[in-house]
Amino acid sequence: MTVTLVFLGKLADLAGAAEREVSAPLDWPQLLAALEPGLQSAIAADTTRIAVDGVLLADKTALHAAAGSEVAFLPPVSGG
Amino acid sequence: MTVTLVFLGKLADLAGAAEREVSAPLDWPQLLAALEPGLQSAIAADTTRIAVDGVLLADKTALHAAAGSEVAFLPPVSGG
Amino acid sequence: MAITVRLLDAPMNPGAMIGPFTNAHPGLGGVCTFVGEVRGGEGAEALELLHYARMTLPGMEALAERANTRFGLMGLLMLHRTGVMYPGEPVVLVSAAALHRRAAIDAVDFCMDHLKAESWFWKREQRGGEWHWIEPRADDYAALARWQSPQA
Amino acid sequence: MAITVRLLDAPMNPGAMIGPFTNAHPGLGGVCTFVGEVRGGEGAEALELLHYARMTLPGMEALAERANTRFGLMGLLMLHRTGVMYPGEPVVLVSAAALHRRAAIDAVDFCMDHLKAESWFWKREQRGGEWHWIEPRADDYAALARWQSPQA
Repeated sequence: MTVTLVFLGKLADLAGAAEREVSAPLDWPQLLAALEPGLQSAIAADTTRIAVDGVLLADKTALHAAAGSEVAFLPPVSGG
Repeated sequence: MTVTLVFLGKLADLAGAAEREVSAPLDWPQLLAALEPGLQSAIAADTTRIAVDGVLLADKTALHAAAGSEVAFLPPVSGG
Repeated sequence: MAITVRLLDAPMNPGAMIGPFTNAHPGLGGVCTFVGEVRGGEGAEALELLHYARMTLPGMEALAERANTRFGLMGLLMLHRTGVMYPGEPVVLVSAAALHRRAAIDAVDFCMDHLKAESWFWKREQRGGEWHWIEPRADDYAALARWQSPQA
Repeated sequence: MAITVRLLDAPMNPGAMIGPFTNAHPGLGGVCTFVGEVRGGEGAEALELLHYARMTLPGMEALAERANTRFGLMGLLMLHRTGVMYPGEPVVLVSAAALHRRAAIDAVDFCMDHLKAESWFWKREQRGGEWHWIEPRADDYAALARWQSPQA
């Protein structure tokens, strides 16, 4: 079973795809270990938020995603 | 020759007509003398403005209207 | 840049005005439009708006020029009804086009506040068959004060 | 009271939305509408708006509820495009109906500020055939601060 990673905005360019599957379960150290360095630092940046199944995490280092979950990486939204 | 008096808003009710002709020339004392008491006090009220030929007077007691002029009495406008 | 200011003595159709106004200003960033209607309820049967032809339209034109200068607009449409109107009928329409939303929204807000508190309109309402003059409201003057600081 | 919130992946016609929205709220005092368009000029050929289906629409619906509660609206229409758009195409439409103009104008202003700075949209622009991401702007966050005092 896997966790689906969703890369929004320019993170999708960096990841080379909008989605990626990784093995479940997934916590913050496991996530960082699963990402290549450029993407790792972009996702660790203060301005990148993480949502699990549509719910934002107040503290992304508290990530715990079970099998079947969707973990989204949300860079800052672009003003108009 | 005359001066045309134009009564706006509820001043027209008080005057009994929207317009009235009075003899020219017309200054402030002559105007007051030409009006019945109820209308006189309504027009003397601080909130009533006077315009001569479409131009507001900063000081209405400085009124000097020549023959052919239009003197308008403007009560406060009603907000929406 | 086009400024259009009109007094109308017959019903207006806001939907029909906004499309052509927007299309007339290519390159704009945003259009803000306010439409005020005769309120129903509270027993009002009709509203009559009186004006002074010699000063009302020139006053609106001067207001439109001030708004244009102050907010750097690409277009401004200002329409106001006169005469007798019934609940649900549009009374006033102000639409401002600008490169940025802040200018468009603020210009509409500015024009509406000044139309309500400073333009030469007198209103009366019919209730139970009788006409009653509408008195000025203190909050209309208070609204103007928002625009008087140098930054506002 | 009706709240309508939609994400649209095809062009919208603002003029066609506003009439029915206004007519659906008899008794209102005013309707304020803002339409934002893709700006032309400055070399931008196209704009692409990306969203996250799972969160973007729910976020807009929560924003519409907040605006409704805060401003006591009679109706609120909030439409936002996604996908690729060209200069002159409408991107966003917010229309608020209320008894009084202040509530209608402020609700539109509030919704636009929050849509721009807090809603889950990511934009990129095409210039010279290349796509470039649009970075967040400091003044979008500053605009939000206006709504944070208890009175505002």
